[in-house]
Parts: sequence; C-alpha cells; structure tokens
Amino acid sequence: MTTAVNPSKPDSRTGADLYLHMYRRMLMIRLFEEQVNDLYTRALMPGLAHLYIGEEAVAVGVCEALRTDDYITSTHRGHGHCLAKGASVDLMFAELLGKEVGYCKGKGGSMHIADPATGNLGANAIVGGSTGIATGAAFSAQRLGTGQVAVCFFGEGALGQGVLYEVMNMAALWKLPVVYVCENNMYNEYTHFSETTAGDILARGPAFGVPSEAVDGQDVRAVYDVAKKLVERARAGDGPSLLLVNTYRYHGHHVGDVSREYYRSKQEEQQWKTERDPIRIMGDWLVSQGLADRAALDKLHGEVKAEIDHGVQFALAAPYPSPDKVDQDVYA
Amino acid sequence: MTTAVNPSKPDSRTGADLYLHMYRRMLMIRLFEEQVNDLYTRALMPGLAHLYIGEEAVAVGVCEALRTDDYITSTHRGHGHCLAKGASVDLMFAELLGKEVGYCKGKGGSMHIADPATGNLGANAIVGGSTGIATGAAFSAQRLGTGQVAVCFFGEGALGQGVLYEVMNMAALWKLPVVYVCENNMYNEYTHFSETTAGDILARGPAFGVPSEAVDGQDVRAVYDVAKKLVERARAGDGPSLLLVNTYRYHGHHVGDVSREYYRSKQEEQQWKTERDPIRIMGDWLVSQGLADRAALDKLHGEVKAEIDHGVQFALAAPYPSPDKVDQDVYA
Amino acid sequence: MSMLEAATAVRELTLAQAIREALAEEMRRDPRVFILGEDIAEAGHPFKVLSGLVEEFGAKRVLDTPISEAGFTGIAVGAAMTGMRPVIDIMFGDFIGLTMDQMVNQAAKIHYMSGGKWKAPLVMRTTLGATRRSAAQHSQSLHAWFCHIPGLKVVMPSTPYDAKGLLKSAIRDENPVVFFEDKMMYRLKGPVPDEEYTIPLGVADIKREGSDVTIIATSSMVQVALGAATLLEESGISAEVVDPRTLWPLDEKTLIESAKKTSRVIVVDEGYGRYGVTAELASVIQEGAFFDLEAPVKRMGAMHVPIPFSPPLEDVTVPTEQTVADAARALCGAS
Amino acid sequence: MSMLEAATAVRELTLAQAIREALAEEMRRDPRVFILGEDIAEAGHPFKVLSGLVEEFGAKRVLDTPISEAGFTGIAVGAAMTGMRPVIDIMFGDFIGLTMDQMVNQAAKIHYMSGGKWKAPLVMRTTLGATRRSAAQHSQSLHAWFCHIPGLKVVMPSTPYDAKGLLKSAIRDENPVVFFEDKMMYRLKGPVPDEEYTIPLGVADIKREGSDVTIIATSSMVQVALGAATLLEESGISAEVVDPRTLWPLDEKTLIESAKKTSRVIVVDEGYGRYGVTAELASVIQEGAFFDLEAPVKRMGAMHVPIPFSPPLEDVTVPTEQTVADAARALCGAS
Ligand SMILES: Cc1ncc(C[n+]2csc(CCOP(=O)(O)OP(=O)(O)O)c2C)c(N)n1
Ligand SMILES: Cc1ncc(C[n+]2csc(CCOP(=O)(O)OP(=O)(O)O)c2C)c(N)n1
Ligand SMILES: [Mg+2]
Ligand SMILES: [Mg+2]
Repeated sequence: MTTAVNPSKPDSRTGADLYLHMYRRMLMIRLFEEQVNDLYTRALMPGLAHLYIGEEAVAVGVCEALRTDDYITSTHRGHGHCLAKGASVDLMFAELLGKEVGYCKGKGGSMHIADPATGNLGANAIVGGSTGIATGAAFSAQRLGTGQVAVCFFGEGALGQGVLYEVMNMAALWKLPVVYVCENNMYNEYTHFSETTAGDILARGPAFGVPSEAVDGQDVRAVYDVAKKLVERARAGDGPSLLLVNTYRYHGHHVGDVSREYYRSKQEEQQWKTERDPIRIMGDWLVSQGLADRAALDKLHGEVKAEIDHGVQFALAAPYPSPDKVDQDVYA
Repeated sequence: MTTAVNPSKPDSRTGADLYLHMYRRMLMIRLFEEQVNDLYTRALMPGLAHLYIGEEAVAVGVCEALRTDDYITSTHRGHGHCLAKGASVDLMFAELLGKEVGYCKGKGGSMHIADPATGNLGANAIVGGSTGIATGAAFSAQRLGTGQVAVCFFGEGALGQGVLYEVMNMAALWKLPVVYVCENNMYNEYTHFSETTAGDILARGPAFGVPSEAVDGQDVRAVYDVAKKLVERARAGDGPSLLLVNTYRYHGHHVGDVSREYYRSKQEEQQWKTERDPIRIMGDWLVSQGLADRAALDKLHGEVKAEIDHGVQFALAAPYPSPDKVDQDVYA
Repeated sequence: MSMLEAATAVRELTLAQAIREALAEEMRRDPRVFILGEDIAEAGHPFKVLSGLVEEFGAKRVLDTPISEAGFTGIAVGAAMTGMRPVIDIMFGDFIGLTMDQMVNQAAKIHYMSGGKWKAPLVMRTTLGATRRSAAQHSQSLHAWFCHIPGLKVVMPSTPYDAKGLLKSAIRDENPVVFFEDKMMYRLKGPVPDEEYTIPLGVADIKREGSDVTIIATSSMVQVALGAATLLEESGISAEVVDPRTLWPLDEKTLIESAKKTSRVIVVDEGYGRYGVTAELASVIQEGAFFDLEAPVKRMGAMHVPIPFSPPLEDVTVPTEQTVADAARALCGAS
Repeated sequence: MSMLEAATAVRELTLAQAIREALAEEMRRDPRVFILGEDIAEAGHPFKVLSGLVEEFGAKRVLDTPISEAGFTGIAVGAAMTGMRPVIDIMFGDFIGLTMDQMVNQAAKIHYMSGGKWKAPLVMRTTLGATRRSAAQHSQSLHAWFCHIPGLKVVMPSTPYDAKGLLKSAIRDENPVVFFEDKMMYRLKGPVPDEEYTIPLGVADIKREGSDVTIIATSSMVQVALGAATLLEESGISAEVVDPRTLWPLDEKTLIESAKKTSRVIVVDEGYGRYGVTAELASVIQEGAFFDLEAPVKRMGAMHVPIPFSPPLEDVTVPTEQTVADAARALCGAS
C-alpha cells in the first residue's frame, strides 16, 4: 500500500507542451470548482466545500515541478492540489458526493481526498495538521533514498500553528527534502491575515534554518520556475525551503460564505478577478507568444468541460456505500 | 487572591546599593542550591532537583529590573528565579521538602514554587508550558492598566515548543508588556542545543514581530542593563521583546546527573567555572571599583549562609501535611 | 422544565441566542469578562453564535486570534490567573487536542500545585456532535477527555434554557470550566425567561418523568431521548429522561434515585462508546443501584469508528430516537 | 506465567532491559524501524531504557529530537505513511497532551479517512505512574484518552516478559499503537526467554488463578493486585488476577469469564478514577456478567486530584496492596 507509488522519471514536458498543460490543468480546476459550487447550491453535495477558484496557478505551478511519485499534503481547500497532482475528476466528484467508488470510499469527503497513486498523502481539515506528515514523508524519502520530494501546501492561517515551526526546525536540522508552500490568499476564514500575523512571514523560514522565497501566485510560470528550483534543491539533498505565494480566493471561505462585505470589499474581489486572474494571464501569454490561438484555447475549454461533465454524471450515478461498510478500514 | 500583589513603586535602589544587592542575591541562590544538592544527596529531599548554579546572574539581573508586583513565570530549573523575585528561603526549603508550611503546602514541590506576593506565577515542569501564562499575565496588566510587566523565563530547550511562537505572535499583535527571557545554557537535558536548534535564535523574535537582544549571562550588570531597557519598553506600552541570555549550568541537568562526560567535557565545565563565574566576576568588580572590600564580601557570605542554614533547619523541623489535606485545593 | 422556568418563560430563543445572551449579560455585569477565538469578532463565529457582541463590547473584549489554539488557551490561563475572566472559543471540539497540555497541565492544576494560591477561572466553549457531514476531523465529541481530569468542570447543556443558566454559572465559577455545545442544536428553540437566572453546576434535571425505564442522556442526546420516550409511550413504556447537565461535578444522587425507581437504565452520549462518558455513568449507576437493577445498564454512544463523511454511513454511527427506543424495549422486555 | 514462558525462561531481565531488547531485535529484523525522541541517543533516555541502541544502530536510526513533541509525532505519522516504522519516545506520559492532535486527528484516522488507502504503522512509547515524587505534571497516567479513540491501540505491559512480546507485536502492527510503561517498574525483574517470541495484541493473561474474587488490573497495578492476592490468601480469600495487557483491542471474553467464575470483581488502574479505564472495564463486566455478579464491580483508580508532591499526600492517591486487599475483603464479606 505504501509502495503503490511507482517512481517515475522527472517530468519531461517542456516548452509549449508544458505551458499548455499548465493552462489546461488550471482550467480543469476552475471548471471543477464551478461545478462543485453548482452541486452544492443545488443541495446535491453534502457537507462543506472550500473552493480553490482564483488560486489555480499555485497548485498547478508547484505540482508541475514534481514527479508523479513526489508527495504532497493538502488542506481543507484541497481540490486544486489533488487535481494538479493528477487526481481523476471522476473519482474526485464521487468522493465529494460520498459515493463508494470515490477516492476514499465516501469515508473522507471533500476535506480528505487522498491518493497513493499520485503521491497525495491527503487533504486535511486541521489547519497546519499536515505539516508533520509532509515532513515525515520527506524523512522517508531521505532514509529510503528514493529521491522523492514532499510538498506541504498550507494557507497563511497555518502560520498561527506552532507545529509548523517545530517541523521546519527539524527539517532544517536533518536537511529533509520538503518544500513548504504557504498560500497567502490574505484571509484566515473571515479575518485578514494582517490582524493575525505579526512580524515578517518571509523571515520565519530562515529563523528556523529554512531559506524562503516569495512569488506572485497568479503567474503560473513564475510559480513553476521558483518551485522547480526549490524542488530540485530539495532533491539534490540541500534541504527544505519555504515558498510564500501571494494569491486570492474569489469565492467565500466555503460555498456558504456569500455575504462577505463585512470582511472584504466587492471592489477588492473585482480587482483580483479582472486584473490578476491566473487563467486569463496565462491564456493571454500563450496567445501573445503564438503558442496557441483563441480557437485552440476554446477547444481546450470544451474538452475540459466535457471531462468535468462526465465526472459529475459518473458521480451522481454511482451508488452510496452500504451502511455495513461503516466499520471497515478502522484498523489496517 | 489574584489581587494579593500590591503594586509598589519602581525599585529605588541605585549605584552601590543596587550592585551589592545583586551580589547578595546571586550568592543566596548559589548557597541555596548547594544546600539543595546536599539535602538531595543525603536523601533528605524527595523528587528531583534542577540546580541553577552558574546561571545566577540571569535571574538576578532580570528580576532587579522588575517591580515587586511585576510577574514572572519560571521553569523546572526555577529556584533561582523564585529567590531573585524575592521568595523566602524558609518557605522555599519547606516546599522542597514537601512540608505543609511550604509555598504550596507541599503540593507543588521544587518544580511548582508559586507566590502571588512576589508576582511569581509559578515554576513549571512542562518545557515551554508557561509561555502562555506569562503572555496572559501581560494581557491582564494591559487591560487592567496596572503598569505591570511580565517576564517569561525559559531554557533554550523551549525553543522547540511551537506554542512559544504562537504566543510571541499574539504578544506582538497586541503589544503586550512581556519580556521573553531565553536562558541558553547550551543543553536541553543531555543534548547540545546546536543539535536541536536550526537557523538563528535571535532572528526568531523579529520573525514574529518581537525585537530581540542578546547578552552575556555571566555579567549581572550587563543583564540588568538590558533587562531594564526591555522592561521599561514594555511598561511604556511599546510591546514585547525577546532577550537571549548566554549562560551555563555547572551541575548536571538534575542532581542525579553526575557522569556527564558523554555529552560535555570536564574541561568545558572547568572553563566556565573558573573564567566565567558570575559571582566571582561581580565580586572582583565590586572590589576593583572600591564598592566593597574582601572582608565585606566575606561578611555577606556569612550572613547569607546563616539565612540558608536557618531555612534548612526550619524546613527540616516543619511537619508534613496530614494526608486528609490531599483533596483540598483541587477546586477553588 | 423546572419550576422557575415554567413560572417565567415568556420567550422562545434558539440555543445560539441563549448563549449569546448569557455572554452579553456576563460581559455587562463584569468588565473582566472577555472572549477570544478565531473569527469571532466581525464574523461572529462561523456558526454566528457570537454575532453582535463585538459591536456592543468592542474589539478589546471580543478578540480575533490567530489560528493558535494552544497559544490563546495558554494566554487565557495567564489572564485568568491575574484577574481577568477569559472565555475561549474553540471553533470545533475536534481541535481541543491542541489545547490539552494548556488545559490539563496548566489550567486544571495551577490551583492545586500552588497550594490554593493561584486559580484559573476561565471558560472554554467548544462544540461536539456529528451528522453534519463534516467528516472525521470536524464531528467528534471528545468531552470524555476533560471529564477525566481533576481540576476541570464539564458542562453539557441540552436546551436553550439550560445553556444560558449554565453558561452564566460557568463564567462566574472560580475554576476552569469546559462548556460543550452541540453544533446541530444551535437552532433548537426553547423558552428562556426575560429575568436573569443562573443554574448551579452539579445539579441534574429530570427532563421527563417516567416509571419503567430511565434514559440518562447528555447534550443533544437528551432531545433524542425525549423523542424515544414519545415513541416508547406508544408501546406502553413510560420512560424517565434524566439530564446530568454537568458531567463534573456529577449529580450522582439524582441519577441513582431514578435508576432505583425504574430499575432499568440506558445511558446515551454522543462521544465514542468505548472508554467514554457512558462507561462512567453506567458505573455510577451500577455502584449506586446494583441491587435495584433488573438488568445491566445499557450504554449507547457513537460507534467506535472515525466519523465517516458519506451520509448513509454517518447516520448509523450515532444513537437515534429509533435505536434508543428499540434498546429500551429490549431492556424492558428482557427483564 | 504462560506455558511458553514456563518452558523457556532461563534469564531474568528488568522491564527496561526487556524493552530495549525488543527494540534492538526489531531494529535488526526490519531496517525501516527507527526511534525518535528527546535525549535518547547518547543519553539513552533519562530512564536509561535505550542505552546502547545508538551505539548499535547509529544516529540515523536513533534520533535525538528537539523538545517538539507535536512536531516529531507528526513527522512520525508522515514517515509511517510512507514506508518507515517509527517508534516515538514521549519522555513522560504527562506530555501526550501536546501530541493529541497528531495522534488522534491524523494517525488514528488516516486509514479510515482515506478509505483504507494509507496507514500509519507507528508506535508511541511513553510512561505512566505516580509515587516518584515528581508532582502533578510528571506523574499522570493518561492512557484512558487514547483508549477512547477508534483507530488507536493501547498496550499496558505488567511484566518484562509481556513488555518484550507486546512491544514486538506493536512494532509489527499496521496501526498506530500507544505503549505505556510504568516508570516505577523499569527495574522490576522477571523471566524472559532467550528465544524470540511475540505476544498478540488483544489477549488477556490470567496472572494468578483464584475462585472468590477477580481482580482485573493494568500495568503496575497487576503487581499491586498480586501482592493483594497474597494478603488475601492469608484471610482465606482466593483471588484471581487478570491482566488485559492491551486495553484496545480488549479481550472482553477472558475478563467476563473470570467475573462469571468468581462473581465478584475489582478493577484497578492507576489512571484517575473518574471517567477512566476502570469505568470501561467495570461496564464490560456488568454488561457481560451482570446476572452472575454478587455485588457491583468495585473500581479503584487514582484519587480525583492532581498528583501532589509531598510523600504522605502522594502515597494516598493510588491503590496499594493494602487498599486493594481491603476492598476485596469488603466485597467478599458483603455478599
Ligand atoms: C486547528 C484548526 N483550527 C481552526 C480550524 C477552522 N478553520 C478551517 S479553515 C480556517 C482558516 C484557514 O485559513 P488559511 O490557512 O489561510 O487557509 P484558506 O482557507 O485561506 O485557504 C479555519 C480557522 C481548523 N480547521 N483547524
Ligand atoms: C514538554 C516537555 N517535554 C520534555 C520535558 C522533559 N524535560 C525536562 S527539562 C528538559 C530540558 C530542558 O532544557 P532547557 O529548556 O534548555 O532548560 P535547562 O534544563 O537547560 O534549564 C526536558 C526535555 C518536559 N519537562 N516538558
Ligand atoms: Mg488564507
Ligand atoms: Mg538549556
């Protein structure tokens, strides 16, 4: 089970291929999440959903820099990370609807998607809860000499959890191949991060022996470039790093968070959507570089939409687990 | 009970008085701890004892900069802090021996000396366990407008506890009047701090919005000067600070830790004792400045020794609590 | 419904409103009371339980914290020791693991360790309860952990009336008190008088009198037990429903008397069934009423599995009116 | 003593030596096994339980950590998920509060939440037990917290023989296992065969046969119970001593059978007596043997107070041979 991940050679995509692939992945996340919003609003999806819309370039830029067998840990806002790491749309939707064929047999749901085949150690509903897991996976990679790297995604809210500093310190002491990716979308739920975060985020890495960099999270190419560098650094045995990615979530903290003006202005939201949209920025760039024309992008959109629609149909049609499965999988 | 501390005016000792007082306090801690060692070795003291010998200048330099009603929190190695803040030798010894008249009615023992009258919120046997308490006391001081300051003493081992960074961050956000005093005696029990601490200790404050300074912990005047500055800063409403004090414990981690050569050399110990002893350094300085002569210092030694001896006799003669007291004080 | 309640009830409040009112009244009464937690000021908490408090009391008394449960719990301990009256908000009861060291090694023990010299009068409010489709890390009922610890008190209200009266007492208490609210009960309505009142900690309440079987239930399980009692009535079985209201201090006397009266007892609690609250309550009953019992005390708690996400799975993990009624029928038939 | 033990016992080891031997054997057998904790390498742990291991296995497999219990527990979870077999050392059981989130929300649940896809085979070794004059923050027995959590297993050895066999099984187990060692028992000697053996988790052991009263005891309380049994023999009372050895999985059958046989039961555990292990064991007995019992199950645990420092106070907080024997006499006389 723990060896279900087959080591694979580093990703060989380059140039136009790579860029188009990143564009496609971002689009897939966007359309996936729009569909989640729709399912939720139509009361077809149980529980909560935290949409990744607006932040697509972060997951995609980072995960493109990873091998299939590299590890990631994710968060409550995890759909984007899972898809970027290669999860199947069908099995994701099935899990979100609590169906037996879902990634976790319906036992996990939106906040616990996990998938050994793509190195996904799991989304996590405890803020900061996966920082130890990612560091431990890096420990295994180092000890077993597999050359794998672990990426730990977390929101800037997790900067409040002391365990992050405990594990960064150990990662630095032991030179573990882990990249901590802080997604600063500026809000801990309904509270601006400046009200909860003193000092200097970028200084928090070096204080624990972890070199830090910051990057514009709406520019997938920039994210990819810096992630590539940090991942290769880790793989080369040079230890952990912290990547601070500045980004924005377009929707509410979760789907039900609709009236948001008490904590952020419509204008702020509008500005990010119109001026900083990662998919538009990348699309424009692809066209400007002659790597794709609008028609090709539209076609891509259609393909992705079809894949998403298929996933939804698949998930809606799939059966629930039978109640007698409830006490299976408690112990291995 | 929580108001048992009477606010008092800032300490008015100056010049020679102050310096002699600091010398006396250091001596008292030294002789107290030597007596503890003796009691323990003679099996007259139950439990564990972590001696403060070698580190006296830290507690004394810092506590001299405090008002009586200022708060401190202490650690497992707490006798020095308690005495420096004004604890009675008699009641300390009584508590160490588990006697009813002890500071905690015998319920706390060496690691839990607490005393509202001197603003002592308690020694603490959990590494890092009192960082929240000190910060909370600073919170009260700010909210109640008392002008009090809280000092949080902790060993460099507590740098491993994430809660420290959580509370430093909040102290910075809320500008709380707290001074974090990190006593770096270079060892977490039997492990050198460089094996457990990555990055830069002094950088850990500013990363969380807490300005930091370092000082030679064997020079009580230097400790006092910088502590005074940071305490006044806090009292003035300018927020928290972190003071890194470099020092050394002469004895084992606890009294039973006798064969220490596997983790530190006798030579290292000898060097600190002969070249960096805080009491000798201060004594020499007092003499060189003409503030005292050797005879005066010897006399002082005799006085302090008598006080210590009295405390031991008092404690040995005092009765144990009767067993039926065991379930009192569980609830207030 | 107690006598007082019957005499003065004029309004219906939700449980959330009752809690907010208790907090507001205590904050007006005592300037030392303040609240700290995540997203509690302008946002009024994700469950909106605290809406409006920051508007009345300001940001100095309703503090948004970083996501630092251990840290702000520790700060609350220190503030409580030095003259304030903190009320900590832990958004989901599942997160209490982060606070255990502060609550158990510091808050619970400082009074004793200091020989009675310091005390830590703080309240931790948090949630319990499943069936919200929130999966394994947002659905637990972990109150048994705190019940186990000397120095702490544990409160489990089951109605708006009790919630208000107990929370006011908890805030006035000189000790650390943990106050558990079932997140599925925030919209439950019930009578709450206009007049001020408090309910002492340590006094159980008989929510329904009966003679054939005693159902001892906690928090939202009281509502389940009352529903079961109605079903049982149709089967000709008269069920008494007893709500301990506080698990520590525990009103053993009322529990044991009811057990002696009916001779058959079911205990229902939403925590995991193994090594949980039901074990203690069942033990207290068998110790106090053994020779009056017709059958062993029946325990019903959450299934010993992490709470699953999928609705058909989650629904079978907790006691329901139906399963409680079935158990009661079996118990009565089996005698 | 079991049959196997009787057949092959040739050596006496202390409990500490038995644990060290189990670790060394498993580390030789399986290169994925490693240990991490504070002061465990050259220092071999303050209790010297691990002396010599770093010399044999090197610093890559016996890791000194910072004082970061939450952090290194989290790292162990991740390492366990990805192919290693971590054994975590938590110096004192009192510090487990710092690890509860990692153990309970991560380690215990990842297998279930992932629908069986990931697993976290790790062992946490820690201590319990009072009477060491270590006061309230270094004397607790908090194992009940972990017993309450589905997904975890909890082991409580009472002899060197059991400690070795159970620890080897714990390390080979595919699940997170918490292994509690009574710090006052490290010097206890007992026979341990040269030959390799393991003891399955979930099988109780009858440490002494008897017919008048059953004493179910855990960890060091087994020794107390055996001492009490000797005292009782002098009073003409034949006591059976049953050691569950693992609290989860729990060998209910053996416990219930003994209860049925003797019809009187005392359960003894060093955790706090309220909402603790004794409540669950007593409940299991009354559920399974109610109609065979002559008297209610008697529970004996630590007094519901923080553990005091002063010797004359501390000594009255935990069950002793004398108090257990007295309780047994009362129980037998009372029937
Ligand atoms: C330990 C813990 N505390 C609180 C929560 C409740 N909670 C869920 S998401 C969230 C905010 C997280 O903010 P951030 O880390 O910035 O992630 P974002 O939602 O912005 O992606 C909070 C407080 C939690 N899940 N875990
Ligand atoms: C949370 C916690 N972990 C471990 C311990 C055990 N322990 C007691 S003292 C100590 C070392 C502390 O080192 P440091 O903070 O540098 O203080 P020093 O003893 O050097 O004064 C340890 C690991 C503890 N008391 N609390
Ligand atoms: Mg955020
Ligand atoms: Mg140190």
